[in-house]
Amino acid sequence: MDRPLRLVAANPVDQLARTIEALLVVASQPLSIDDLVAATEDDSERVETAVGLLSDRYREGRSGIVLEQVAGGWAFRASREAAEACARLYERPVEKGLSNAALETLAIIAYLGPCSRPDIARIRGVNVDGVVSGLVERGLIAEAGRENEFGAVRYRTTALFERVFGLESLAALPRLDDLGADVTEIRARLEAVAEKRPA
Amino acid sequence: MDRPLRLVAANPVDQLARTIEALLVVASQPLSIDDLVAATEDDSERVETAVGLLSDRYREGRSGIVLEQVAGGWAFRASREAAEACARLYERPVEKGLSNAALETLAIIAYLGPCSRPDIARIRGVNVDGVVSGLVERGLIAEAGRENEFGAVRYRTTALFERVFGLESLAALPRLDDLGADVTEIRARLEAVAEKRPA
Amino acid sequence: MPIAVRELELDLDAFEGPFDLLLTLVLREELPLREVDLAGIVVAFVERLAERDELDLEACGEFLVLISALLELKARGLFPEEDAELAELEPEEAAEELARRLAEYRRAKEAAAWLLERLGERRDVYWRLGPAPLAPARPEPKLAPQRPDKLATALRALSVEPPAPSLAHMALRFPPTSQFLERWRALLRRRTRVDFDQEVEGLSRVEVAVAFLALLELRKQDEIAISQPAPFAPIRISRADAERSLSWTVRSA
Repeated sequence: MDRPLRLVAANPVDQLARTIEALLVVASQPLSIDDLVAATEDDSERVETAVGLLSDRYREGRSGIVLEQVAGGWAFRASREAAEACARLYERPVEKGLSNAALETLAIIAYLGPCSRPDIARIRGVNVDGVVSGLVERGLIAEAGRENEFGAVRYRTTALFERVFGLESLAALPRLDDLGADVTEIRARLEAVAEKRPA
Repeated sequence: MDRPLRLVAANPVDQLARTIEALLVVASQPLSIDDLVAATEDDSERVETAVGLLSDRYREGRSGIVLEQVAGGWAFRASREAAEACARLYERPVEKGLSNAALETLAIIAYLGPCSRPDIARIRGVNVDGVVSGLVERGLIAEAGRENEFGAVRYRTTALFERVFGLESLAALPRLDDLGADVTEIRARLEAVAEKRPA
Repeated sequence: MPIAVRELELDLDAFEGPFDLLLTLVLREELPLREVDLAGIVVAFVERLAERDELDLEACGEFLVLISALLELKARGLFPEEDAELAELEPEEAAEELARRLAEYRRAKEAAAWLLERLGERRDVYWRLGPAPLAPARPEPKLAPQRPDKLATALRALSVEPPAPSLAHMALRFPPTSQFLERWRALLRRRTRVDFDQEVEGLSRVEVAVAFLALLELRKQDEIAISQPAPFAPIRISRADAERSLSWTVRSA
């Protein structure tokens, strides 16, 4: 006689709800009832009950975490009352300078003209994928076609780059006559040095 | 007369805790107390109290969402209880298939601080170019300037590294002296072996 | 059971006993390294490896570190005047350096083992990678005005010849393994199978050694398969995709 009572007391949907909470906090996309059923290996009716329980627990006014139903399914969001704090969290301070890696990469593209990732990697002596993507994301460089039909994508500096560095055009870059007479010479010199640098 | 009583009942730290919950659920990285202070515009003592409250509410066994202190801040994760369900839904791209070579390289960078590929190669006795670019791709290490103005690029471990290995900070790494013998010890050990051998 | 490299039994002209003891005697300078046949140690190790069905990469790694340290010491002893900076290093200092490096490598290995254990403890911990599904949009990052001469400085720094590498850490100046990695890869793009001895003909000893290290690296990355019917028999290399089934097995003659 004891048993059924204990089962009710433990409320098995509660455990399921905890698992669903966990799945939702790890998700980077909304999860549908089908997703949740597949992950919990439980039946959809119980999953819907558990989600109902959670959307009451995580509701506006009661919790800072709010469970919301959107087109793709269910997802956690920040409560409206925390909107200002979230905006402050996402606000990015104006960056004072660029990392060494970013500066080297920008300098290579600005002085040598459109370059591909392998070109830049050859001169810097390291893989540059991360740095290049970072500069693209910040709008300082942009794609400028391919080396040839099947070649690597090349990058050029943008108008934002010129604005940030206070240049009217790329022709206004400080001169580097000491490194070579023209771009070809400078490039050859940089590549020769790169080969001698420790890996 | 009513008012002060109502304020006490509402427990102002509770409201702050709700805001912090909201910040933590949208953040992409662990948030330090300083981050939380800046976003909530509240004072650090109250923020710490609120975080304490939350880490009790979101703890293993009580909730599917667990608040943990990791990589220099606080972050939500799924409860261990929900690991199986999570495994059905999510990959572990960062730590999946980390080779011994990768772990040794990570260990060297984590312990020695920023170091270059030649530094690592010297200790491991083999070329590490492939291993290092693999770790950069996974986001476990990142560039940290050059050895000197003209030297090799150095690498450091990232916050993601601390998170993957569940470290509060790099200071949480065990002391190397506790792990291995130092020079005199290793010499002594070798000599002891020599003396034990029949001549 | 992994191979205990340090317990490897050696039977050489100048020395008979375990590898561990040989190291000790060398470190205490009771055994002049120039009299030790390092190739003999390699043969003993390879024979030990051959007794097993599968490749013990762990032991190979440890062995390579130890043997290369010995090679380095020996090279230093044989060519003392080759480099002034090298010659300045007393044998005692060199031995100290060897012991230091062995300890350093061992610590790195132990730290790696600790990290692996840690990874195991975190196996059932999941967290979100990437942005939250309903997170507010992130504003564009803003960059303060920058001075253009910083660009010129960055490029100038890249055009300066690096200073001669410091020898303080006793690194042997081997040609980089990467060079040989690329050579092997290029070769194997054109041909599915090559013979090691043929390809390294005419190279210096050091270059042959590095070429071999590059092979091991490619094997480790599963790009190639290596086979050798008996010690000192020709080493054959084939592209892994051409011959997935061929695993590296070394059999004694």
